[in-house]
Amino acid sequence: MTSSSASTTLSVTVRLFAAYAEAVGRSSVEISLPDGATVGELLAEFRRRVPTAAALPERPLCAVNLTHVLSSHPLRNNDEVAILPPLAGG
Amino acid sequence: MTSSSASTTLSVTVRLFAAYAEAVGRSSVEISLPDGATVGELLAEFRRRVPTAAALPERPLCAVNLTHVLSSHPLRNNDEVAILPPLAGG
Amino acid sequence: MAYLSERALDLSDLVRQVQSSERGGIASFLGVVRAHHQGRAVLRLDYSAYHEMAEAECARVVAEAETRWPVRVALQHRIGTLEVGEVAVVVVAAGAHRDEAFAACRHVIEELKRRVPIWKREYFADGQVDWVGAADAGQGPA
Amino acid sequence: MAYLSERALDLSDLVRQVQSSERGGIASFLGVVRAHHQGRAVLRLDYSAYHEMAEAECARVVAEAETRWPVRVALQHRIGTLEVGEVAVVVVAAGAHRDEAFAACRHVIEELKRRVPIWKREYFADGQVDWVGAADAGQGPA
Repeated sequence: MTSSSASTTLSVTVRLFAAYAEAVGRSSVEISLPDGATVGELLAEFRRRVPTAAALPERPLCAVNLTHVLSSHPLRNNDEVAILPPLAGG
Repeated sequence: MTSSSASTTLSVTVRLFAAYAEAVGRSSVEISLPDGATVGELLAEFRRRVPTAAALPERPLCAVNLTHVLSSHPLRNNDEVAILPPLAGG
Repeated sequence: MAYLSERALDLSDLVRQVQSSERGGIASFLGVVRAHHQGRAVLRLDYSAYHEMAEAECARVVAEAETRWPVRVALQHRIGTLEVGEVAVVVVAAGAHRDEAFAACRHVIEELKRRVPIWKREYFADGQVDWVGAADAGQGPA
Repeated sequence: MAYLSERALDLSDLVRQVQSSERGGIASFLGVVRAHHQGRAVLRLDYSAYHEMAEAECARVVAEAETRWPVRVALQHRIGTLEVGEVAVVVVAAGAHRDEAFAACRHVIEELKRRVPIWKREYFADGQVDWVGAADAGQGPA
């Protein structure tokens, strides 16, 4: 059976790196969301919960479970979501 | 004053390498030519003088004094003319 | 072998990993820390990474190149503090012929820059310390 | 330094010749003796050259690349007997950025193959010995 999106929740770990970890003052934050939430919805919730997240760009690069994703990507319980500063390898 | 091309001669050294030195059985031959002769004319004269040169292709790659040239290139006295097999460096 | 390394990179080591008597062409690329960035004198760099993802993404980039071209690819990126003139990244691609070796080598360095979560902090001679690319806000998921 | 060498080539040596803190991108190419040529098993190769012209032509190829792109180029070709798997040629091009390094490196290996008077004799496992390219008669001055 399927539940309505409001009746269940999922919990994800948000990880921050490099310039973003410095700007936000955190490297990891646990966030709970309604079931079926997307990465874009997580970013909005993250900004509500963590005031220093205002320093992040509107649409940062994101990864879920070590893979790049779009903001429409749906989240699952226990996902690791990374908010990535502009890449500068090489 | 200019001389007629038949009245003076120039002498060049023809060098052969790799497969061509083996085919002709020589690695160096001195050839005298009328003044103003070209590389193409040298090749014709070389074939008349050296019967084994018949093994060479009609239009081999040639160099004069360490530089690639066309068969129309005019020769000077003491030039070093190289007849080059297909290059295979690298 | 790990794609990220805290020790000095050795081009010959990576060449040996992919060199064989069936691979006649080996193309490689070294990225070196430059003394200047946008006109300012650089003293050194700090490279950091999202390690688990960087390893996974490097593996994907290498696997994709090895699928797209008949090559073997070796790749390493240095992490930690690098002095000016030191090697930050090495890519080696070996194939039967040079076309595929050059194409794969170029592809891997482009994809690494585009996809692998590595960051660098530049220490300038004037005392300033900047995250490279941090001023750009444009990039992100569509 | 001479462009032709009778000793084993060392990629790192050539990289050192062109590496600097102003050159952030170093592209290189190694040509390796393959175990097979047109389906036949190769035992070893003999490279020979018109030495004086090969040196002069290598110098011209390098100078042209360094004029066309903002790079420094190192180049060496081995002469003599090479076993399968050994390195026959090394090209290294170092520039501020990778575009010019890759372009110059590729250009130099193509021009070397096209212009530098070097020949190879292949010793096959079946006992045959062939001059590579000797069967082609087409090329020559127009």
